[in-house]
Amino acid sequence: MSPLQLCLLLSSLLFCVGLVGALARSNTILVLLGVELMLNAANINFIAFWRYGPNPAAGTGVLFVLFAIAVAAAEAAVGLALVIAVYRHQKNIRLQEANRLKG
Amino acid sequence: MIGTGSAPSPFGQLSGPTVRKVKDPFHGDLLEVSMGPQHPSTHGVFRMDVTLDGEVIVKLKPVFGYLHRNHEKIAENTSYLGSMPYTDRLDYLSSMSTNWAYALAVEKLAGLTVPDRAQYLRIILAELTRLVNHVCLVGFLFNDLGTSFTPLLYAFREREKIIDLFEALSGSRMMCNYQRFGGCRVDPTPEWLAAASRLVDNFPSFLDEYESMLTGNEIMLARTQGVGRLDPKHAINAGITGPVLRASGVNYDLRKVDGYGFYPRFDFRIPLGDHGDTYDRYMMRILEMRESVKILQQAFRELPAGPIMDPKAKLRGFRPKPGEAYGRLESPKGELGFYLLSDGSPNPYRYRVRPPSLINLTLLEEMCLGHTVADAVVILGSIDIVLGEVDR
Amino acid sequence: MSVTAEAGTFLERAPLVLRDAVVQWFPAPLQWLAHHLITIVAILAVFGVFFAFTTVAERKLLGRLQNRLGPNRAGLPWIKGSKLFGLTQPFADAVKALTKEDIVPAAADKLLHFLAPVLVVAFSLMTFAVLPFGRNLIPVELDAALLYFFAAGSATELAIFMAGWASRNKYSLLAAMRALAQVISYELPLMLSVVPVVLVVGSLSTSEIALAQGGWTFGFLPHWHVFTPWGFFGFLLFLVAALAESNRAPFDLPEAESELIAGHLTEYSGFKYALFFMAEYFGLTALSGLGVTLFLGGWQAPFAFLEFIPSYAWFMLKLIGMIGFFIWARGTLLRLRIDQLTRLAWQFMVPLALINLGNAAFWALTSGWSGPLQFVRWGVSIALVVGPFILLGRGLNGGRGPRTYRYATS
Amino acid sequence: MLGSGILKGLAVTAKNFVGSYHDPARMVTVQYPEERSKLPENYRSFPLLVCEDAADPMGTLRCVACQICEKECPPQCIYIEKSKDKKPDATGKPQLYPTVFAIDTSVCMGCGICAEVCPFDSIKMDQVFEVAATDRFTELLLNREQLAKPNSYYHSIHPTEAAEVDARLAAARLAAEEKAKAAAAAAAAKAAAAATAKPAAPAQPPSAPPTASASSTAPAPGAEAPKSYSRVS
Amino acid sequence: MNLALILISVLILGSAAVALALRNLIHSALLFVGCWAGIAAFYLWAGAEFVAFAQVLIYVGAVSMVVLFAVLLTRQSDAAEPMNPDSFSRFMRALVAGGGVAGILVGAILGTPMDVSTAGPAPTLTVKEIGGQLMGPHAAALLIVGLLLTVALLGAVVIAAVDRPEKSEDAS
Repeated sequence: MSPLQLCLLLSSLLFCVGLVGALARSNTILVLLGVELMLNAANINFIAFWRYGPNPAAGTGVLFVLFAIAVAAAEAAVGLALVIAVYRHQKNIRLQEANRLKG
Repeated sequence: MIGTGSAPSPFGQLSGPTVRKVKDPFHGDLLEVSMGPQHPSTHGVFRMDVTLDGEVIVKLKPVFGYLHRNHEKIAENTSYLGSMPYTDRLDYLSSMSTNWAYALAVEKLAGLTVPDRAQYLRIILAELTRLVNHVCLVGFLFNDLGTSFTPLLYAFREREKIIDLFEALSGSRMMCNYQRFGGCRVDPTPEWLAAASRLVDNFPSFLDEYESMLTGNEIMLARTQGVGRLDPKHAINAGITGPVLRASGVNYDLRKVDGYGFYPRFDFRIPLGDHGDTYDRYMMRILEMRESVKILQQAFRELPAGPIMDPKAKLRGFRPKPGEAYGRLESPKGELGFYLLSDGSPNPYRYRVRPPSLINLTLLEEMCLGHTVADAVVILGSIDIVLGEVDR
Repeated sequence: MSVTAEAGTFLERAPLVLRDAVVQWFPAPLQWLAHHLITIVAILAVFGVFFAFTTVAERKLLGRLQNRLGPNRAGLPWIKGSKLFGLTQPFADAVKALTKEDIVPAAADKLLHFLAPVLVVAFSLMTFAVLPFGRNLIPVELDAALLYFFAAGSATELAIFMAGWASRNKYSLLAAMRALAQVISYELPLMLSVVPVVLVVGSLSTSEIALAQGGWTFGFLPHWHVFTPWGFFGFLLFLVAALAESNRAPFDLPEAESELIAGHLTEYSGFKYALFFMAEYFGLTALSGLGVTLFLGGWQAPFAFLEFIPSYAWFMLKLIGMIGFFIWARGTLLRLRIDQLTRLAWQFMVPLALINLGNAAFWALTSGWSGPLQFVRWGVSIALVVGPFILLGRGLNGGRGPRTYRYATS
Repeated sequence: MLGSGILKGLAVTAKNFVGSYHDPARMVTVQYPEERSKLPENYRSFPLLVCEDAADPMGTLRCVACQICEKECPPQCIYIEKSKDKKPDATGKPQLYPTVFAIDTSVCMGCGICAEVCPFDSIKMDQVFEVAATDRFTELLLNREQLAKPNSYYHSIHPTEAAEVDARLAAARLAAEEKAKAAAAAAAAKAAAAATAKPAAPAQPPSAPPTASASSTAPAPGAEAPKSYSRVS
Repeated sequence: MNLALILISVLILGSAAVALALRNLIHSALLFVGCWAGIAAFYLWAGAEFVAFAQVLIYVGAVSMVVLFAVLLTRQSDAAEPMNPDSFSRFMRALVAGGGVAGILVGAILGTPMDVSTAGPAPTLTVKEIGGQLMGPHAAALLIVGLLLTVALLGAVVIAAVDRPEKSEDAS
């Protein structure tokens, strides 16, 4: 098995772990972290293809990962702010109960 | 420690065996913290039961009594003279003043007069005590504010010099046991007076240095200005006295109001604050120290010669006539009063202390609400309590 | 980094020569490993001893600031009456820490409680890897060294959080929250205060930044960044942020003694406590080293005629100076409150750091100006520093200041 | 400007740092076991019992077991048992003496009231402050043998006060002697008047105290008169 | 070479799986930190130094702090979530969905022939080159990301801010 395939396997398994977490848990923070994991899995793919791709000198994969990390950080900040806001409203952060658009 | 977030049951108190549900104290919006009695900045064995929302105090319950020594009951079973050394242990930072307050009450009870020289000596020692007390308080306050002991050690350096004078005069650094009914115990030597006068003359330069280090410090200003406000109405209602009251702008100083001792002969002013916050309480102490220096300088100038004891005073077999007396003075912490009821026996029938620190402590919660833990510590420090006096 | 210094005096080259000599003893396939191991051992030895003497120096210096003597008793145990100015105090302390009972609270999260001190030391040691201790004397030559430094440094706060949370003590928990708030607030100003240097030098590599500050005007005015308006101001911002980042007074909120007893260290004793203590000083040393590298010319000598003194000696001297300043500040200043701490970061330091970044850009753009234009350049740059500082400082002060008091005479 | 207060503070600590090396008013530390600051004369720690003769401390205690100190002691840490018999003290006058005189120094608070109220100048305050002990029940409970210190020791710790006490005792003794002399003279005159009829042997002069020096003189009976209140006025 | 990768993969996947299964939120947050550190190690292994440090700085240094902060601020929450039948069935469904996706992806990866040179040395990309790329061809993206971050920061502050009446005498 080539290293690229290993990388891709890692990435897809990580994606699925994140997916299961995001679907199975009802705690909003954990769901957010599951989504973060899925983003990270995508980043692994970018790096793997940059590393074993035809044109590593261009560095597009690296740049894309950098942008993705920035966006993920923004997502985490906003997401956790939302979690705190939800908590203020309903005194817990169970996703199933956050079903009203009005407080 | 348990169950802060729980609302009272709508069904009221249920009968039958109650199962006490122990909730994890780490869960819930509010955090209950028991600060003390073993805590670095509760000034002894004082405890604050604090309920925190984040770091903000929503409830504060002062708990004291850990140092209760039965002072008043012991005094009722001891001769009048025998209580004198116990009064040292009330406010152990300013024993000379406490001694004087007790002597004042007994002198009223027994109708003793105090010779002029002793009156001056008492004022000298009381004002030196004020310096000791305030300089300690300011040092501890800065420790509560988070300095690494530097201002405290500077303060203690100066305190040590005054305390050495007390030791040379009375034989003990803190437990002076110096005042007697109708005068003082030991007459200071001229060398002692010269040394004390020198120290007092040098004191303002220490205060200047101290103030230039800390009073204008931006962090100090940010930490103390606007923190722990006490408005004058509240303060008067609660019976707050001393610098804490004057920081709120109320002009009440027993040295002027009662004019006990020879204070009316002295020329000094009473500093008053306008904000009643921690900074004002700090500045009251600094300004009072400057005024005390003035009083001391005048006292050293005018100290008369003569006896230091009322010849009528008896050491052994002291039995005042039946009657009652309340003697009070402006101790460094506020109005310190002794109430005595005599039935003609060698022991007082009733003996009661009005401790200023205890009464000043009653408004701690009002001052702390809405501030953070860090502020509560500072506010407590600015009230100036001594647990020996609070718990008695 | 196998380049041996070809230039310089023997003393200058001595460490590298020594290392290469030792590496020769190893079989060829293991030489790379030996190379790194020797570097690690050297750093551990040098900075371990440095840490030991920093503690005693801090105690003695604080003592003198407070008109005390400081520790002056511990001598050599086998020589009766020897005192050695108390210099062996840290070793006595180490023995004490090692032999003390290690108490773990019953309710504590045992694993995290154990992991926290280990991680905090590991992370704080990792930052040493990219500091240029001398000419060609850098453990790992990294292209993105500064990024590495901050990445490793930011993880220590995580360990502090672990310590505070795992203790299951309310004071520790409050300390953990404070540590988090503090690191979130001060990571940004710290990095923003460093960015101007990166902008002017054009590299993230610490060795290149140190190299770029070489040279003198007229042989005695060194080209250190601290001697430019933006550099001086950036250095001040860096100092404040570094104090906050390394949890030193006046920013020692997580272990605020008068409020939280010992904060996250409340439930630690014995060697674990010593590890935290060690990590604090390692972190302080590393940040001081970074400050020296970025603003104080790194290992460069201050005057041309002093160049014969080896570069690593200069680095160490500057490091000691910075640490001395930190101790001095600790002996003087009061602690901020947590909301004031975060407000200082967001309302004062971040905007100033951003303005300073613009200032550095202006400096870099006008590097070609000469003659009278040079004065314009300095003037504009200083104005860009002082103006915002005064304006924002006034806002931060919020009208607070010394007050005047009235007196009653009756 | 923001920061000026902080800079001022730094300047003050720097000044103190420098001052700690040359200014004795700033560096006040005394390195205790090696260096000791001089104790002031008035310093007091725990009580001691003055005796006249170091060679025979129990025989020459000034204490006459009047138990005033026991009564006045605020924490009641003194315990005295009177003797059944009377023993001649140094002057030869028969006096009671304490068979047990114990002070529990773990209770004693060193207030000095016992020394103040003692009419015989017998109990005085010591200046020993290194009183650490390993057993609080036996080593801190001092009996009369441990409490007894010779007058010369009292002179060494409180010279002014001891000189005054000795002067007072000497004066009292002198007064007593004169009184005795006067009594003797009166007796002699009476005897002479009575003996005009039968001239007899001349009146005997009153016997002088065995030791002449004031410092080792036991209190004459007249010294029992209440002491004036202020000791050092 | 592959051994290191496998070790890193085990670290990443293991910590991620355990983190999502744990009930103690602090533990799972700390395990996530381990997972992110593992991903940074993967980037280092792949030769993307800059990305690795950025990953550590942003995830280990910043995101983890925010997560921990959120966990602590919502402290009451982690006692919740009992293992009831409802959550169990949700878990099973999630597992099926995840397993299905994993199966498809793994099958696709293993079934695709990939003829890339595995022996080639890791490509090096200096910071300067990355900077050049960012300011050159990707300048627009950089600007947009900057804008996005600013907006996100402001938005987060606005969302999480408490609508408490401003206290005028509060020391500010």
